[in-house]
Amino acid sequence: MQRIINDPDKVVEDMLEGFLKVHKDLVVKTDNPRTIKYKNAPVEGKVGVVTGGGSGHKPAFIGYTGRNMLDAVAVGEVFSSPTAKAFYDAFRAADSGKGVACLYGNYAGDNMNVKMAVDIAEEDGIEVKTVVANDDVASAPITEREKRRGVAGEIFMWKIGGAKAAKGGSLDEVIAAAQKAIDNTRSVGIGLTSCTIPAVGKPNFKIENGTMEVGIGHHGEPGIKVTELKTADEIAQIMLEIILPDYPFVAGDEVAVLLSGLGATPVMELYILYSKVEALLQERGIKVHRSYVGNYFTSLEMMGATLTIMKLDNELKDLLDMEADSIGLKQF
Amino acid sequence: MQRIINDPDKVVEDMLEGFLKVHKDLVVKTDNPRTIKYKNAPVEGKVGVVTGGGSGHKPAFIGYTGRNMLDAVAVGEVFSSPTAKAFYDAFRAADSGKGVACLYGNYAGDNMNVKMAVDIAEEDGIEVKTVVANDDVASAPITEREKRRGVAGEIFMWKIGGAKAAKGGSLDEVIAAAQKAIDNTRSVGIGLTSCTIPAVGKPNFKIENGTMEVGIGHHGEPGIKVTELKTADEIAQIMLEIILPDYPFVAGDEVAVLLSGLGATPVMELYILYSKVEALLQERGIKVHRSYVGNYFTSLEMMGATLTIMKLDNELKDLLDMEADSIGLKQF
Amino acid sequence: MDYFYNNKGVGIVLGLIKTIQDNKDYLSEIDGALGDGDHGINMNKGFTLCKERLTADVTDFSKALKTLGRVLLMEIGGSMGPLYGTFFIEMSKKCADKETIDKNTFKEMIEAALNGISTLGKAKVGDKTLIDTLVPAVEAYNKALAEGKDFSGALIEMKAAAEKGKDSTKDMVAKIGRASRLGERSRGVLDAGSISCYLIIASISDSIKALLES
Amino acid sequence: MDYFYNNKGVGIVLGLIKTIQDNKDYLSEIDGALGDGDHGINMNKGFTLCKERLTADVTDFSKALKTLGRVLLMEIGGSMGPLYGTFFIEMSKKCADKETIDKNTFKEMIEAALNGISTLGKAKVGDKTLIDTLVPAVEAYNKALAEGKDFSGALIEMKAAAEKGKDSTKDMVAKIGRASRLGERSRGVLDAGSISCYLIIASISDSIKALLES
Ligand SMILES: Nc1ncnc2c1ncn2[C@@H]1O[C@H](COP(=O)(O)OP(=O)(O)O)[C@@H](O)[C@H]1O
Ligand SMILES: Nc1ncnc2c1ncn2[C@@H]1O[C@H](COP(=O)(O)OP(=O)(O)O)[C@@H](O)[C@H]1O
Ligand SMILES: [Mg+2]
Ligand SMILES: [Mg+2]
Ligand SMILES: [Mg+2]
Ligand SMILES: [Mg+2]
Repeated sequence: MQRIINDPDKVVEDMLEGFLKVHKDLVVKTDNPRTIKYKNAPVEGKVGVVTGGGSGHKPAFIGYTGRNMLDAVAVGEVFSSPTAKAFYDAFRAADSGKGVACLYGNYAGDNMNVKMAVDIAEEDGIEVKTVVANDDVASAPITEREKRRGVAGEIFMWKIGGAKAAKGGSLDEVIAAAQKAIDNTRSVGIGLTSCTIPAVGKPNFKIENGTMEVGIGHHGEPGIKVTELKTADEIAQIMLEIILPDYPFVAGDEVAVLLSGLGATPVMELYILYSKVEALLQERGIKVHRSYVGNYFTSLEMMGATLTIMKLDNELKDLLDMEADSIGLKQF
Repeated sequence: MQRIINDPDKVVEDMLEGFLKVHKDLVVKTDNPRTIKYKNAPVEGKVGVVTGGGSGHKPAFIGYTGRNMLDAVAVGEVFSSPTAKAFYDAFRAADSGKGVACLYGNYAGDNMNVKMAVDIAEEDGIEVKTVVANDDVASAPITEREKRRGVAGEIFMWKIGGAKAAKGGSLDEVIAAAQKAIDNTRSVGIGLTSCTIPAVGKPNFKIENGTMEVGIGHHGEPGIKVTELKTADEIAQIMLEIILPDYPFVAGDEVAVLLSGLGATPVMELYILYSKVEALLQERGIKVHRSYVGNYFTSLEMMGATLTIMKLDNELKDLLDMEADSIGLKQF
Repeated sequence: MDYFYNNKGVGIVLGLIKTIQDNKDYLSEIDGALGDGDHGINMNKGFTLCKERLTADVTDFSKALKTLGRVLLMEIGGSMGPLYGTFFIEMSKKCADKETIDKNTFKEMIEAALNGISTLGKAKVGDKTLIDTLVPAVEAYNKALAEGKDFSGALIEMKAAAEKGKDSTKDMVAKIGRASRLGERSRGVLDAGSISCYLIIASISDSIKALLES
Repeated sequence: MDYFYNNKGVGIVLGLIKTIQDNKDYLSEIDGALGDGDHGINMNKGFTLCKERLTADVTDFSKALKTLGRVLLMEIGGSMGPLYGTFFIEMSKKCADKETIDKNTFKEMIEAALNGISTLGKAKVGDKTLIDTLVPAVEAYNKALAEGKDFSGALIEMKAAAEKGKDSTKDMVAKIGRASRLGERSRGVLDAGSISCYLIIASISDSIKALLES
């Protein structure tokens, strides 16, 4: 394990210390060491927007804290849900009295911890509503959509929810916009190598050289199938064949595309892959309104990529195009 | 080799295609497929700022094209200098009649290709002056500074030169500012794993598990020594012991710090490392004015990091703080 | 005796903690086959932290259970935090006001624990989770009581059923959690959570039996 | 004959190209020991591209050299582009206006080539670069001419000296380029550029000799 760390059991604490030093102009700590917030949160008169998740996905989750984005984030161990307390403290940090939208991903741990946090918040008079991202097409068939995980599509959900809140939307409006964003979004991942959780010390799954895992999850969860490693053009094709029919996306649609590396894949390759993705979309008459290519939602040092497509309508376009200032997403 | 590519000999072409699609609001192509430019270049009345270098360092080099940053960039093969023609075409693309500052790194190939390009440009009446970055302390002793390579310190050189040009500086003033920036800058890298050039197909050097290469170059050039893999805190100490005495940086100094991952090291670890770097600087009475932590100058999928420190004076502070809009560096 | 004193039961929780600490690597290894290989780490972190919090003023079994549950719930996160956190908090609630704990109190405790964990996690028998250990364990305990067995006897039945339940996960296909993505590939290996649950039940059972016999 | 016709010499360049293509992997492998393992790739790319550019209207040796030099200089980049680009362009300049090329013209050609490459790259003998092949090769050729040897005889001397020069890099410590960082660690392996330079000299020498004898 080639890692630049101190104590493998303390990577999250140590990371947060550095993170808060570097980004003090944008993000500050709260009284809970596992909850951070936008320096101006709670923003007067604005619905609070909150998420939380396991660590190891930089810039997600904490890197999306900022102006017109997330107000507070609960921080978990590597690949492990934050505590109920961290979520609860994020609600407190984000609430200006207008209520809190908790926009998180569909993982068992997150579901349970959010649920308990919402219960406590309710007792305290903080109104919290939730949207659960389930954009990962490969994680369950469409007939069991409630089982699907949230992956990089969460970024679109945060962007839309954050923008709606910034525009003065009520809690219900923010929830509706974020829900629409994720309902309109589909993702699929492909994995080329595994990764090592520092505290575990060895890779917890294996992808043979020369093969790839189609539909891999953000923690290395097995995908739909293992195939030989294809070319970038073929991979683009495979990913779109999984995503496009699932919504479905059709000719005339305008979409936003996010192609995120999983960590160790050189960004050069993401551009190569993107080029074909856009070409194939164009062939089908689907127009790319905005694209994001880079390391937006990683899985430690996995090689591979997640492709995320969100169908846009006028409201979503408007919200997506809005300025945003966060570490992971800056738009002016 | 777990790569998302098509033809390994065409990765740069394929990458550029995707890059230009994604960033069309900022970067456009020129008539030379290996030269790209800021969409508003040449900027009327402004000195042109240009660089060029091998590919595989995303977001460097092309990712620093943009407003108040680079006007045009020559693109080489992976880890290999661009052609003289690409540099020449970058000069043409950037020149508004005020001359061009070519700010590049000290590599044999780049030196030769820039020299030839400058010669041709001169014949055509384009005035070009150069600054050669040599911030990599480990690449030669201080007594042979002319042999030292340029590494991530180039980003500071571009930022400062780009800002000076944007403020209306003359060619000589831009050159002087960029030269001061790099003269005030020192870097050192540590490598934890090697990387594979797509066209070569296998790693061209090896770092044993459990060891690290102190002073590694941006293409895996051997460093000062190979030691056992240390903790993040120890690595911070080692890096600073190489950098600080070389300039030297002393109590009372204000500095900018850039800590870049080499590609595959999870960003989490960079924050862990940064935290100790800042603490050690503070101990010595050195104040961090601005810090940049992330994948700013990578080497394909190498694990490791480069630490870069620039000593600031009022002019440099002013220029560093100026707004900038590029893919790799956005500051508002 | 067919009961034990609440204020003599802190050792039961200490035993639990030691059991988890001793099995840290084993649990992670098992989790590595179907999950992400961190079950031992997650469990160890929570139970070890609890040990630090078990200060001198925690003198009752019920309080020790509450401390453990609270630490898991509040400070551990993941799935195990809320699931086992709820488990121990529910147990503690049912004996908080008792001076002594007999077999009927213990029945209420484990039923509440099972109920809490099921409501929260929504897993069912056959899903290949810790529920496959817990449900048969509680059923066996209740059955033993119905048959007139004493506290110790019922604990023996409970432990044996937990072990069988744990072993039953081997042939199951995971239907919940990350392993469910594996489908048929998840068959043939034990579920990590069903093992930690067995270890917990076995440890509690052994500790109480020792108390009853002392 | 002790000269050959410029318009019969395109094959010399084709032979060069084939030599580099045939040795692509070998050159990269050698470069991998001290450099970044791409020397064969860089060379092969440039020389192969040149082959595509050698259209029907390129009928002279001097024009073929110019095409090769131009392609390397303009389209290859790295160090090899400018260095070998200059090398071939300088060679071509010295025979551009000649109908025939004799041993004295060839002397001017290789001297100009050496001069161009030295001025640009600033490497010296002993730095462990292609200069360690080129300098002795040119010296040996000139010496042979001074001793009154004929064209073929001088070419033989040139090739032999180039080979010795190449072999001499084995015991050197690199002083220039990326390998210089290795210091003492660079001793004991041949320099990749010195090999490609030897292959080029050997190929030219053999091709011209064949022309002279035909
Ligand atoms: N909804 C659930 N109900 C009950 N047990 C569950 C549930 N989800 C997961 N588990 C148990 O959790 C175990 C995994 O725990 P652990 O590895 O610590 O967490 P994670 O899966 O978040 O890495 C599984 O082996 C399974 O027994
Ligand atoms: N300044 C120089 N002068 C002459 N030859 C050089 C010089 N620098 C490097 N070389 C030669 O270049 C060779 C390496 O070429 P290549 O691998 O293609 O380029 P790069 O080093 O950019 O990867 C070395 O083996 C050496 O012989
Ligand atoms: Mg986990
Ligand atoms: Mg090279
Ligand atoms: Mg697990
Ligand atoms: Mg090389």
